[in-house]
Amino acid sequence: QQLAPLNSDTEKDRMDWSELEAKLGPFPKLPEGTKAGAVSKTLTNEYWRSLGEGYKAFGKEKNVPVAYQAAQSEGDQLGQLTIAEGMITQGYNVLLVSPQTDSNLQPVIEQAKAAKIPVVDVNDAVIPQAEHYVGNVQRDNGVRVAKWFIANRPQGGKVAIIEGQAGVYAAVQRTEGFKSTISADNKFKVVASVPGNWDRQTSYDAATNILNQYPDLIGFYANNDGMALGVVEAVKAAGLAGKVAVFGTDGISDAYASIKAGELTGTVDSFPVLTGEVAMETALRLVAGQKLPRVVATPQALITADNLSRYQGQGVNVRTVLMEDAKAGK
Amino acid sequence: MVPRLGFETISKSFPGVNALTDVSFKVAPGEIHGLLGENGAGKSTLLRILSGVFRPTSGSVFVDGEAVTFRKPQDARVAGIAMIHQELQQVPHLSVAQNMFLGHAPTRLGGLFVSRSEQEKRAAEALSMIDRSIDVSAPISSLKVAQRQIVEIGRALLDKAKVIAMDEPTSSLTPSEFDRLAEVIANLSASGVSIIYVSHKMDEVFRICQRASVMRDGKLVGVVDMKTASEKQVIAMMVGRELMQETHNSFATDQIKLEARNLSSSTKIKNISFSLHKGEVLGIAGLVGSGRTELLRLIAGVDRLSAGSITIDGNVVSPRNPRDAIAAGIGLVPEERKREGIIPLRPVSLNMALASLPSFSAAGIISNHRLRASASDLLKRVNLRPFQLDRPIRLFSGGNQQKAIIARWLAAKSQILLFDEPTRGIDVGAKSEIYQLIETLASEGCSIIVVSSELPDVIRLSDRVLVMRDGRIAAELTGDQLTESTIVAHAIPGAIAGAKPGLIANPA
Amino acid sequence: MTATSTAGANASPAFRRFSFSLRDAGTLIGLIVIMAVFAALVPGFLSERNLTNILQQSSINACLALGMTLVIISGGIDLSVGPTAAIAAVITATLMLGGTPVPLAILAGLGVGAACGFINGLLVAYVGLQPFIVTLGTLSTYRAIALIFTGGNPVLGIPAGFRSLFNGTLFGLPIPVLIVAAASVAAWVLLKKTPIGEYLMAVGGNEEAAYVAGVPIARTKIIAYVISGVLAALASLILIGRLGAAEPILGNLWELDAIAAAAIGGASLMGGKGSIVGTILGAIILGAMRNGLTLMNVQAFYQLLATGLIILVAMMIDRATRGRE
Amino acid sequence: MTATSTAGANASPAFRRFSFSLRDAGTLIGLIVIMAVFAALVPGFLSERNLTNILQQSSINACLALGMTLVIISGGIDLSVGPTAAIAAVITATLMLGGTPVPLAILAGLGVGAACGFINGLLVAYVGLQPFIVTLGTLSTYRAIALIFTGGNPVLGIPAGFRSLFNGTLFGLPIPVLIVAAASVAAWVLLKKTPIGEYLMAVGGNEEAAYVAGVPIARTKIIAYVISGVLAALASLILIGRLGAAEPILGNLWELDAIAAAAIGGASLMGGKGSIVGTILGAIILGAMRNGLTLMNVQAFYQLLATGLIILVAMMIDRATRGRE
Ligand SMILES: Nc1ncnc2c1ncn2[C@@H]1O[C@H](COP(=O)(O)OP(=O)(O)OP(=O)(O)O)[C@@H](O)[C@H]1O
Ligand SMILES: Nc1ncnc2c1ncn2[C@@H]1O[C@H](COP(=O)(O)OP(=O)(O)OP(=O)(O)O)[C@@H](O)[C@H]1O
Ligand SMILES: [Mg+2]
Ligand SMILES: [Mg+2]
Repeated sequence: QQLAPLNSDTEKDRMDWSELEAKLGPFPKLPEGTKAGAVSKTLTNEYWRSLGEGYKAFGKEKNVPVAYQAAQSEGDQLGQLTIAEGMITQGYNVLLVSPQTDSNLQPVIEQAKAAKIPVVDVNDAVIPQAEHYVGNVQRDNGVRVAKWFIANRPQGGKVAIIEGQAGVYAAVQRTEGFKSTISADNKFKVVASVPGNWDRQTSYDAATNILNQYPDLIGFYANNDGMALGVVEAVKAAGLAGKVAVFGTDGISDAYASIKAGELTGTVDSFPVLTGEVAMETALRLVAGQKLPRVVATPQALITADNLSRYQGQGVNVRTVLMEDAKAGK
Repeated sequence: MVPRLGFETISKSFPGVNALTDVSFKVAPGEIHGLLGENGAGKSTLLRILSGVFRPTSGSVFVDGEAVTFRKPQDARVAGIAMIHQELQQVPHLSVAQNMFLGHAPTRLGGLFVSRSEQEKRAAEALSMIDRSIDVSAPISSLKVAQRQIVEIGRALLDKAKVIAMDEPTSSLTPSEFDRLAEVIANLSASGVSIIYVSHKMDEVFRICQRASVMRDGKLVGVVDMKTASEKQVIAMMVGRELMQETHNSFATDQIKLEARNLSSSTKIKNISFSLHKGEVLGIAGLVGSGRTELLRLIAGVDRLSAGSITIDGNVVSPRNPRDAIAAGIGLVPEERKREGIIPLRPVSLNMALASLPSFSAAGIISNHRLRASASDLLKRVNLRPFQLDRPIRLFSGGNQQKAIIARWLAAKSQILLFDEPTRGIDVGAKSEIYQLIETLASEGCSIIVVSSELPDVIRLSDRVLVMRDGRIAAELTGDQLTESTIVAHAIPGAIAGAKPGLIANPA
Repeated sequence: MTATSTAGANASPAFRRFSFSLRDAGTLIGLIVIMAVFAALVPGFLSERNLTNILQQSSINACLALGMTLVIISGGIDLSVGPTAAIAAVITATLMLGGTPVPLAILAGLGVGAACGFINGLLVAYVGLQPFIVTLGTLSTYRAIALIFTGGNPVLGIPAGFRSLFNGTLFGLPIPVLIVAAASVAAWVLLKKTPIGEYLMAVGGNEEAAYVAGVPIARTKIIAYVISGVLAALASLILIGRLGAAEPILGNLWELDAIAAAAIGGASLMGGKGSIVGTILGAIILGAMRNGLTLMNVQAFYQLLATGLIILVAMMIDRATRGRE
Repeated sequence: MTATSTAGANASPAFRRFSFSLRDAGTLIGLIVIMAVFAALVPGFLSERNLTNILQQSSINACLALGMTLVIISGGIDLSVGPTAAIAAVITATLMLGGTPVPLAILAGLGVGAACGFINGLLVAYVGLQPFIVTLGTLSTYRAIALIFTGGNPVLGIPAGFRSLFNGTLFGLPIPVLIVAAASVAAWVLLKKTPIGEYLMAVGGNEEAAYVAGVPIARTKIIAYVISGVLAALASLILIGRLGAAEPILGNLWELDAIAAAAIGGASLMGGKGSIVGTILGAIILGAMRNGLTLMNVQAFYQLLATGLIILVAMMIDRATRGRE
């Protein structure tokens, strides 16, 4: 019987990561010889490597070997499908997949179902037929940045968006979240929303052009950190450093470094390592036979110079901090 | 009688050139009509208009009294006009039969599939009139130039055309092959097919044509009756002046310039030794396929020697590539101009300078001044026409392209010049110019090897002739021995000494 | 003519007609070497299931590469296959969701592919632009059209009837494999047995000669691009049958794999030369390699390295087996 | 000699020397048309600041396209410019972080670009593989090397000394623009005034004839690829100077833009033909278009559409201005 197409941002059957233990009890015992396979988009982006670290870390803790593979490049849809199909053939007990697009791994869902292997869709692209999804709410990402502007720039002004690759779910949702939230406040005006194609150079050029046209711009929102860092350089080159706020997404280490250096204003960190751990926990609980809601939501937080030390640095345990955040309902 | 074919005030201009101006003449049914003129006179252009490749700028073509307009080659074919193009028009990876039927292959099942068997049968039939040995299912690229030219002729015979235009069909053929063609043409003519025959070989034209139109600089100079006209007269019309009757002058010295010892290649050449003196003109004769081209290519470093050595002025050079050979003073004027000679898009001046660019350069920069001075000088010396140094070489007629290639070696100051069929497709005027040039070069101390299938020319030009057979030197002839009959006797295995070339049956 | 050459002439047609071309044999050797290496390294690589898998995974690239081969033979190149596939996919899917009967929708999809190819062909043949640039331009244009048409969203809910058409097996082989096999046979017949095949070789091999021989140059080129478009559309139908959704960003980078398959199979980008058998083998080489590397759990960066090196090595083996031309 | 042809001979060199080639004039018209359209639609498009901006943004593509033009003229193509740039960038950046003096690190980066080009050249010239396939193979291989070298991470913290070298302005123009202008002049001189330039034309125009005429074929081809590699490295240095970080994924799809610029500028992918002036104009056309579309805030899908259409239209204008050849 067909599942209703998943919308990870709005699905009702959901649970926050912080409730896993509370609702499902301590981590169960796994069948002997359990091994997990994971396929991600690409390893050329730190986000996906960190996610893999999370998988592996949790796997190690529970003594589960984890094979982590990725397509050769972002956008390589069939290559990723080949990899995922190979993993089914090789008899992994559970699969964690981060698809290139919403549908390119659909056959894997079907084949895995036939082979009785649970599949967890982890973040970003959303397979409509996925039975399990772990990830953050993409739309919320843009919303958080918009709220920062509304709170911190009460006088309003012109803002611009640098979008990811045209047509990609995460890019569309993030952009939409930002745009609709900030437009609700009519002191703000989105004067430009142009493609940066996940590319630093393209974003740099686009930002330069926008700044040229709107020297009074107050801020940029970029769909990922790489693009945001390109925008930061453009802002500096235009001599507007400090005057124009720049936000990214993902929370890669370079973004943290840039925030510390006072260049990037902020990033919406979605904590890929923790996400990986949560996803692996979810996957392994499924292997152990537990029943879980369809969506397990992972945390995210807007990181700025003000709160950075809370999330990163000597002796900070992100898991604990985020757990506190979750309790506080942030 | 209504003429089969009529040209009415045909003009054709290309950017910068008037290739044809007001050309008008008629051809009767069954007539074999020669078309004569120097290189660049416009013969090919006229035939290309007839076959629908070009459209005339003005004027009309009449077939059987009716004006026709050919928009594309297909139209001309439908109207019963077949053409043998001057340049081989073939597709390398298709078979002989596929090439011959290109564009109108016999089909079965309602035109859906090519009927390979019929295609090959009919192709073989057409070719058998001239040469039975060609395998019609072999890829065309495996054939030698001469065979490929026969394939082109065979293609024109397939169509049962009313008019066959032949643009230098025999440029790569031997006299015996021409004999076959002459027979075929006579039969066609008898059955009412009109032939337009372009050739620079006067004897051919006189032998087969009834009348001929003579062109010069894109204009028709006159139409002559071959029965009454003399060769000298026709040549005078073509060239606009009388050619001197040349006699052989020898400038050979005792000094040995080049010494070849036991040259062998992995394919054809076996153990060839000879020497070439300073100022000598050494002819090489032989049948097509006897290895003449390959020998020149070995000396010029284009192909690799598998054994043997080449010595120049007492130093062993044995070139491994053309650059070695050029550095040693050797220059090759290749057989297939279009493929091995010219850089089509580049100006004629730079084509000329290609082998000697560093000598026009100072500190790595080409001196435009020096280059132009030299180009102007050398290209004038070879009498390039039109004399436009910046015109891409592909826009020149074949003969003028050849002149530019010869000028290339003059520019490179080559001391040893190798000519492979230097006058193929070249008009009598230019031919005598080139021969004159060869003599002058010899008199200046150059050593020259000439490979040519035109025996009278080889004989007149050479101090000494080597006859090749099957990759070996069959004879070395000098002085009184230098006659067509002795050359042929040595070139053909088992031929009767003293026979005339035209009478020797094709050995195959 | 000497006796030797006559003997050679007699020997050759028989040899040529009943044997595999030498060049294809070279490609086959390449495939065998790769299979042998993986068989030695990966247990189960040669299992029937995995071999079927390789065929299945190669089928989409093979389908595109067939059309690419014809275009390349005609002296062109088609960089726009991916976006062409995307347009065909989203339109077919949208039609089916709108209630169009499956066969009609399929026809429409293939028609869209043909139309995209036709535009490429027109620009190349009649406007006289360079094929690389034309299809570079339509690469962006067609992609944009697919995105605009769908608003960037995937079209979900492909009917089960359609999906089963492309998802089942027949005689123990996945249907896509059979479809592509059928397309290969058709392409082979077209190239080897029909006038159009000769025209394609002629136009790519020597356009001037083809023109003076009366070959319809423009029509021939257009046919090549149209076939390429239709096969791209067919590949997209196979894919959306498997995926159950049609995305406007489908087909990203497909052109490179298809060109690689054709080149490994012996097509010359100078035109006039190429082999259907070789192309299919080339596609399987690429498929087998990806499959093998995945089974060996090779990390993405090293897979990329292997992909690059295998293309180079395949071309070198090829070069060595046929010698300099 | 007739009077007419002599007159022609005298007239033409002067014509050639002091005038712009007809083909380049066509490209210039294309550029002017695009500028005029945007000037009408976008206020401030023609401001000095924005024009400088366009030049600056075109500079990287122009730099690559210069090398691409030389390679294309030699009858080849270089798809590997992006990954070559990436390797050069990450190595230069790593060296600088490791304390290597800036000039040495720059030299090393350019050397790496040269080495990448040299490998391409060797495979094309000596092994005799098709350029498209060689550089398709090295496209993956070099990218993989850049990724493996850095583990996929960007190299951050490019020293300010280096950055200011590429980031400043001189005579009111951004330094990258001046660097690329200098490179263009050098490429123009190379192509028009040196034996190597003529060899490039000859090798691309008719390789066999060039060989017989003693042109060093292999060396000429290798030089083209080496120059392309060095210019790709130079482009990457400009970029990392601007962005302050060297990413292993830098240069994705650069090859397509560079080829588009060269083609718009009149280079023929069949070889033997191309123009440095045209290529630079082509790069500026593409840059002006991106700039204008961004300023007009055109939505992503429509930008893609415009990119595709502009390439097609530019090629058609070009075709119309020079007529069929
Ligand atoms: N496509 C073309 N474009 C420009 N000029 C051309 C073209 N074809 C021929 N010409 C010019 O037209 C003139 C006539 O050339 P054509 O080839 O008809 O001479 P031809 O009499 O056949 O000479 P040949 O004996 O060398 O074959 C020459 O000046 C040639 O350069
Ligand atoms: N590169 C090559 N590889 C293999 N065989 C060759 C090669 N070049 C020539 N041959 C063969 O060597 C033989 C001699 O050919 P060559 O062209 O040297 O003869 P030729 O006497 O110059 O005849 P022609 O008058 O046609 O030029 C022919 O059988 C030809 O097929
Ligand atoms: Mg002619
Ligand atoms: Mg010869």
